[in-house]
Formats: sequence, C-alpha cells, structure tokens
Amino acid sequence: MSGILDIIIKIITWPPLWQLIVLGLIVPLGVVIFILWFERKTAARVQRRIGPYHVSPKIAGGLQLVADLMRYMFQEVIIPKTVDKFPFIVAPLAALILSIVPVVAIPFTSIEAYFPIDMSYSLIISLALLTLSPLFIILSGWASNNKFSVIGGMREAYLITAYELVAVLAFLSAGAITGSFNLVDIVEAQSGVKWFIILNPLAFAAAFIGVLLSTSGFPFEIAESEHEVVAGAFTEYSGLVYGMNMGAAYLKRMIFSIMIAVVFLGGWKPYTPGEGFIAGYLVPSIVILVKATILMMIFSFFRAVYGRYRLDQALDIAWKILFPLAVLGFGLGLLEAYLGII
Amino acid sequence: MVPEELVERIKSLLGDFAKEIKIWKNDYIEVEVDKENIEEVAKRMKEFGFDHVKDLTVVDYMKEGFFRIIYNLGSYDNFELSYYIVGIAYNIPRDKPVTKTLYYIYTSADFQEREAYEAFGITFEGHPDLRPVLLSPPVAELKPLRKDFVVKEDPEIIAKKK
Amino acid sequence: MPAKPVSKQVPSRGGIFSKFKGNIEAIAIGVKFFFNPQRFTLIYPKEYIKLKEGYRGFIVLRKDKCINCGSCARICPAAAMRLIRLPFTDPKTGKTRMKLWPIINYNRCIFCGYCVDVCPTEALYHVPYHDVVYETMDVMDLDLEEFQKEPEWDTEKQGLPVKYVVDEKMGLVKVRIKEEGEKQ
Amino acid sequence: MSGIIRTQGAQVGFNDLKLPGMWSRKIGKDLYEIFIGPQHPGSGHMRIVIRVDGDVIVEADPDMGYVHRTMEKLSEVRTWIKGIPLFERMAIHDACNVTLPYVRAVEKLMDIEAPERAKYLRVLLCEINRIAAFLYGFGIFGVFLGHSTMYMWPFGDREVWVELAEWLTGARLTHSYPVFGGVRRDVPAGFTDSLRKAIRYMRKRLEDYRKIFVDNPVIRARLEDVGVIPKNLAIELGITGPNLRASGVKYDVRLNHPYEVYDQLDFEIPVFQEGDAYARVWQRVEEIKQSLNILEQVADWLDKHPRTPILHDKFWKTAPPLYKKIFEETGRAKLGAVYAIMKVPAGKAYERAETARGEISYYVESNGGNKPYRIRIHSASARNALVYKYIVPGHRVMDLPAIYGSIDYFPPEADR
Repeated sequence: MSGILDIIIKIITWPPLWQLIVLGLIVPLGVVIFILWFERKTAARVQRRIGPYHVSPKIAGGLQLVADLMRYMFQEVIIPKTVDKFPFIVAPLAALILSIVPVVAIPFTSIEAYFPIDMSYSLIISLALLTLSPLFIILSGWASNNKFSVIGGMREAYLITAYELVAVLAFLSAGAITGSFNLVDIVEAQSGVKWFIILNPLAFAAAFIGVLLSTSGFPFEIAESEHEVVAGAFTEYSGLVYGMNMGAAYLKRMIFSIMIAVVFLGGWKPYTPGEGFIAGYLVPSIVILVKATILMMIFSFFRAVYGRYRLDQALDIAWKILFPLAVLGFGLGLLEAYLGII
Repeated sequence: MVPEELVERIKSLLGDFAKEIKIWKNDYIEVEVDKENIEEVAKRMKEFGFDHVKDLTVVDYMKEGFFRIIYNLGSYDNFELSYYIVGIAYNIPRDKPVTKTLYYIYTSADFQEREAYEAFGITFEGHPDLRPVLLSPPVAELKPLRKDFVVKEDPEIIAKKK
Repeated sequence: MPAKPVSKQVPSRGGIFSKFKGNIEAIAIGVKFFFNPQRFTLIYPKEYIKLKEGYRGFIVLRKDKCINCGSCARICPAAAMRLIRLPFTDPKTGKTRMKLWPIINYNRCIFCGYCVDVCPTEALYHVPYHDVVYETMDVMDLDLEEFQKEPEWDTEKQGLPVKYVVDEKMGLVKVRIKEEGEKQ
Repeated sequence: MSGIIRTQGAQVGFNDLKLPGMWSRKIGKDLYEIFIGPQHPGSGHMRIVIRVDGDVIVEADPDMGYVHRTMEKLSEVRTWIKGIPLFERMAIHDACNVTLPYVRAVEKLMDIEAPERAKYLRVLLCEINRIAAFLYGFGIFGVFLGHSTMYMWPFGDREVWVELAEWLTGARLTHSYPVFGGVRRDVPAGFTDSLRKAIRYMRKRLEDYRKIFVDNPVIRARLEDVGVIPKNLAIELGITGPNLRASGVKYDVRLNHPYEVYDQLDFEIPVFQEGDAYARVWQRVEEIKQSLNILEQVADWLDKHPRTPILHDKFWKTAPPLYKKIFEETGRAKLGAVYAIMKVPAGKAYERAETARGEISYYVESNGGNKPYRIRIHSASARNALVYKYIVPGHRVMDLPAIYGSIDYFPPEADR
C-alpha cells in the first residue's frame, strides 16, 4: 500500500509534471482567483464602493469568483454558424495551454535534481514559449468571422509586436549582465542586495510596463475595448470558452510575473535551497510565487487609477519610449558586466 | 436694443421680401416671407448676423390647408441679436409639401430638415441626405406629426369597470 | 449683476516633469482612497433609508375627507388615477347616492404628486416609501378598499433604518436611526 | 432610426461579399463599416455607423431615435400641465432645466410671472440639477475612456445633489418642480445649511477629480487635440452648451437671454478657446464651480428672506385657507383645481434655457384651448448630434468614445 503511495508521490513530484500541473496551473489558478478578488476589492476601495459582498459577507465576498466561475461553466456555449469551427474552439485552448507551458523552463530552485529540463538556455526558451500564445488570440479573432473580432485581433497583433518585444528585450538584459542564458545563474548572481531591479532599474521598468500592457488587463485592454469593438477577438465567444480566454490572459500575466520575480527580484533569494523536497523545492517556489503575487497585486492596483490608451498612443509609447529604454537597459547590463559589478 | 428697432432693421434688410413682421412676447419676431424667396432671405439673414438655425418648426394648419415652416434663427456671435429669435416663416400647401432646402446656407438645419421630412412628409429639394432621422422608415411613412394622424389617449377619467 | 464671460485656458501641456507629476498625483490619490475609502454604500436589504417627510411615495386615500370632486383624476398626467362610481351612504342623512371615488393604477403612476397637491381637502397623502412589491400587474390596479390602506412595506421588517446626512468631508454620511424601543 | 438600407447603396446587394450567413456589402475599396451601438454598454441607445479606412474614420452617420417617445405629438393630446412630467423625461437627471422653458413659455402666453421667491427656488433646483447632470456626464465619460474610478466617483458625489433635490422636491429625479406661476414647494428647514456643506464638499472633490482624471497623463493624451471644433464651425453647426463655449463662443442663455433671476446673480461664464475634448472637460469643471457660486448666493438670499407665497397671485389669491395653512406649515404650495382644466390664451411664445448639455428651446403655440396646438422642442443633445457627422471623420476609431463622451451626448434627450 505504502509502495503505491510512494509511486504516486513520486509521479506527482516528478519535476516536469509538478512544475507544469502544480506550479503552472493549479497554483497560478488559485493566485488568479485571489488576484481577481483582490482587483475587484482594490478598485472598489479606491472607488468608494464595497465590491463583492453578498455572496459571502463574512469573508468579504471571497466566494464571488467561484460563483462567477459556476456561471461560466453552466452557460451555454454558442458556436455561431458563421465561424470557422475548428480554430474557433481550438484557439482558446491552445492559448491557455501555451500560456502555462513556459513554466517548465523556469527553475524554482538551484538544485539540479528538481529541474524539469536542462537549464542552460532556460531564459531564451521560456521567453520564446511565452510569446506564442497571443498568436492564438489573433487566430480566434480571425476564426470568429466578425468585424469586431478581426479588429480586436489586429489590435492584439500590433500591441504584442510592440510590447512583447520590449519585455523580451528587457528580460534579455539580465543575460547581458551575467553572460549566461541560464536562469539559475541569473538568480545566483543576484546575491545580497544585488537584485537586478536595483542594478538595472531601466530594464525592470521596461519589463514591468511591457508586461502590464501586453497582457491587456483592464484598463489597458485596448484590443478588447468594449466601447468600439465589443470584446475584441472574443466577441463571439460565450460560456466556458469565453472564461478560458479571460483566464488565459491572467495566467499569462502570472507567468510573466514569475519571470520578473526570477529575473529581476532575485528568485528564491534571500532563501537558500537546502536538502530534500521541502527545503530544496517547495520553499523556494513559495518564495517566488509570493513575489509574483505581490507584483500581480501592484498590476491590478493600476486599474483603479488609469484609463485606456489609444492604440496609436500605446504603440507610440512602446516604440518611442519603452523600446529605447529596454535597449538602454540592455546597454547598462553590458556596461555592468564589463565593469565587473557582478 | 428694443424689438421694434430690430424689426425696423429687418424690414430695411429684407425689403419687399418680408410680407409681415410680428413681435410675440417681446423677444420672438416672426417674419413671414414667400416660399420662392426663402433662400435669398436666409442668405441676407445670415449676413446680418443670425448665424445658425435654432430650430426648424413645422406647424400643420389642417383646416386652413397649409403647413407653416418656421426657421427659428438665432445668433451666437452678436450679443445684441442673440437676445432675439427671428422666425422666418412661410406656408406651403398641404397637398404638395415640397420646398427648397436651406442646408447649403445653414448647415445647422441638416438634421432638422430630416426631422421635418419624417414627421410631416415635407420634401426639401436639394438636401443631400434626406432620410428619416428619429423614426424607422415604416413609421415615417405615416407622417406622425400631421394633425390628421390622431393619437388616441383614453380621455375618460371615469373607470369603465374594475 | 449680469453674468460676465471670462476667457480661460486649459493648463499648459508641460514637459516630461509635469507628466511625471501627473502620474504620481494620480497614483497618490488612488493610494489615499485605497487606505481610506470613505464609503457610504447602503447595504440594502439589511439597511433601508427612512425617507424624509414630504417624500413622494405611494398614495393613500382618506375616504372620509374626499369630496368627490375628481380633480385628482383630471390632473393625472399618466391617467393612473381614475374615478369609479360607487354607492355612498351619508351617515347623517342616511341617504344612499352614487358618487365618484378615485382609484389608482400603480402600473401607470409616475409619482409626480399632482393629485396630492391638487386635492382641495388633503384627502390624498404620500407615504414616505416607494419600494413595495406586488406579485402581478393586476394587483397593482387598486380598488377603493385597497386604496385606503397604506401598502405593506416589507423592507421595514427586514432591515434597519438609516438616513443620509450631507457632510462636508464625506459628502454623505449614513446615520443609523434609533428605533423607538432602543432609546431606553 | 434611419434604417441601414439606403437607396444609394442599393446597387450592391446585401450578400455582396458572399460570406456565409452574414449580411455584407461593398461600401468602397478598402473601407470597412462598423456599427458602434446601439447596444454597447456606455454609449446608450444610439448607433453611429462609421466607415473606416485602416484605423481612420472617413464617414460617420449618427443614427438616433432608439428612445424616441413622440413627445411633440403626445403633448398635443394632453392638457397643459401634463406636459411638465412628460418633458422632464427627456433628461430626468436634468429635470428642472428641461421643463423650465416650457413652463416659462406658457407663463408668457398667460402674461404672468412667478414671484421672486419662486424664481430663486427655480434657480436653486436648476443649478443642483446642472451639477448632478455634469457629474453624470463625467461618469459616462470615465466609462468611455476605461477609467473606472472616474465612473464611480461622480456617480457617488452626484448622490449628494440628488439627495438635496429629493429633500427639496420629494423625488430624486423626476421633480416636476416648476409649475405655471411658481414652484410647488418651499425650502425645508435646515436645507440651506446642508446645501452649503455640499458646496464646500464639492469644491474639494473637484480637486480630487483633477488629480485622478483631468490631469492624469493617460487621459490627457487621449483628449488633447481630439475632436477639435473650431469656433466658426461650432457656430455654423449650431453646437450648443459647454461644447460651444469650449470653442471660444461667448454664448450662454443665462447671459444672452437671462431668465428667472440669473441677471441678479454674480457669476462667470467660463469660455475656453481650444475647442478640443480636453477643453470641454475643463469647461465642465469650471461650470460646476460657477454653479456652486450661484448656489451659495441663492442660499444667502433664501436665508435672508422669510417665506412668502411661491405661486402667482392669479392662482394663490383664490386659494382656500386650508391651502395657506399647509403652505405655512410644510412649505407645500397646493395647486388649485384650475390647473387641471386651464386654458391658455392664443398666441405663440418662444422660450429657451441653458441646460447642462446646452440650450433647449421650446416653440409653444396655443389656439386658446386647454391643450397646446403645437409644441416644438429642440434639445441640446439633438443639436450636438451634428458633431458626429461633421467632426468625427478624420479621427481614429478609438477617438470616437473620447469625442462621444466629451460632447456629453445623452440619447433620450436627443430623441425626445
């Protein structure tokens, strides 16, 4: 009996599976639910409202999100006759899956036994995987065969080209500092106060804003701005598929936050992974997730303060301000590497 | 400026075009003109300082058998004139409701002429885009603001039976 | 003193510094309200507003004051108030005559209060509440008996009464009204 | 509702592009037709059909009438007093402003004028309504720009003014407050104190709005140089209200054709020169400040003057003692039975007033009967609708909400 249990535990804690299912899907999903609640509560406080309340008054409306999820689950999924059925259904699924896949290339500890894959080029691999999912949003807009969806998809394409480039470039500056694409090396280089947020604030700022706008959360959902294009690429979606679309955006933002936490906020530092599963794997991942969650909370605070940029203005900012900023950050990284600050 | 003074000035401005000028309640001046001269009158009024159409009113005199079209002109730029509204009024027969548009003189009459078109069925010749604006086409067919379109509201104040 | 037009200008565009300042100010005020939300939301079924005297709520007839003039039905802009012909026995003389009494149809009523204001003997009055639930539309068409009763107000049984007071700092302040029993 | 099927477009059929199950037609090379509305959240019940070339609008066709209620026709079959609750449904949060010119036009025809106290009370409610309507407009504007805080704050602060209006008139929105020859209620005890508190509160809040919305760089970027209406074009199109003044035209009905007691009050008419969406936002902020000034003066006047009749002698002289007693006790001026069956002398009157969204004008014609012969209403939003047709082309698609919001267009008011 205990033998079977051991085997099950072994299978679950097998790093690729553990990382993809637990750290990639279940935990981020929980964090996303918390963040959605937090976002609504934050906005409500700033706006002098109460926010979610009546579903569960004792825990400040915490179950509201569960109720919303139930509603999405039981809503009829309408597939219009005019759509291209196969991509219409597959695209959101693919976007959801692809937005959590990058997590397999992110190390949550420094102990080699708990790496899901070889970490030598993990920075490049994770960034490459991260930038895949938006393609499927564009695809779902195209497959919907609807004017608003097509416009939304096009806007998404514009924004992603601009902002993901900025974010990717900013992340790569960490590689410039350390001279390595290995995320473990990058984390290990950030000892003491030498986190890259302090060493390279330019790159961090570029990455932060790039992530904020490329994951198009409210109010930066230019591609879905409801006053002109209803719901952008997701106009024709309903029910669970629509919820999946929305969830994918938040999951992607969560994975991006984990990336920022690893690359700029010192990963599992100041904790040093020890021996065994708990000290060597579980605790450092919790440290990273907490950092990522705090980042998510900061992201969601902005919804209460800002409005929506116009598409061309957003692109202006990306190409004229953030892109040079990211390049400068890259240069700063090179300079620091040359001076040997690390 | 007292209204009488404005009336004198309008008289000298319009000359024979103004058939009759009336002052209503001290601030509303009604100038009756002929349908043929309306464009010329509008041009002169615009040069005089009445720079926009405040509203275009059509009154249906069913018994007398004509529509009265009133362009109520106002002024934005001239402080003295802006106290007054001048209604340029002319009659057209009810059975042949066709007249000329003032769209090319007063752009502000654009939607209002469309409104008069849908509610009274008056055709403004030369208007570039004469479609109904508020009503849907089938309702506009009924010409609802004409007096022969009767709205029946239950006038009985004594309840029939509970 | 007539009004005088005054030319104004929007604040100048400013450079990168004023943009930075604008961002900081916006975030700062957001943070300020995040920590001190100054809310005055009414949590409705648990609390309800006890409206002020003079609120134009549901209308009730005092039959003994009614002189059957019919002004209320004549002035009603929504044709909600109608007259109904019913026998009436004069308590003094004992004679029975047909008289016109007002009845109201709440499907149509817009609560303008003209009927109450036009009533020469104050036979109609408003109750200061408006959240009354009817089950069907037929029930909302009251007859003379129901018109004389104040409509049942379920909200009062479920929640606590509050009132809103204008306040200089908060805008409105929710003040709990002590019920009669609580005073002691 | 113009109906999309246009005669001009008839040469191309409705299934021109052969898209399965979809109505489609060619409108020109490289043009794309988008329907903004009518069921979009925020935009209200109104549709704008735009044709875009890439991201730039080349043609806009406002399609109004989704909330048309035939007010002009209905008023012809109802007695005079019934027009007041009817017309205030044009813009219920601006109820006193939109009904006042009707009441005044009928008063003109009857040759009566409201007593001075009633005039002050009318101004009081007008300004309260004006502020509330501006705040409503700000809220909708916030939604359009995706600024959710600016949506909630003005709606919350509007509650203060709605509360005051309710205290004064007995109804939150549909006050039906002015009647021919006066108003229906006097101020309740303690009202002016609360009013002054609300004024001070609102002044403070305007500063908060400035910080989070008006001076917010994101919002400024959205609004500056967007939807510019030059002065001459504003006059030509007959734009009205704050939009007109933001384009540099010194026109306000309260200044050019003063009604009630506006000529005795000391206030400014702010005029901005830029004419873009950002100037229109500032215009409204400044107008709220001026309305607060007016309210302060009205509160002072009301404090100094004791309660005097608020209905014209024609109606109040013959009032029975019970009426006078109720007025002394509660401040409620009961209406005489004559209101229900009133006849108005034959004649024509033209009256206008400055509502929150601009000038509203009533042409009232009576043939001496107990019902109007013809009432023509032209509301501010109906006049501002021309902006969509003439100003919007040339802007980007995402500018449309910014222009829509800055015009403060209110479909029910435009559709009448």
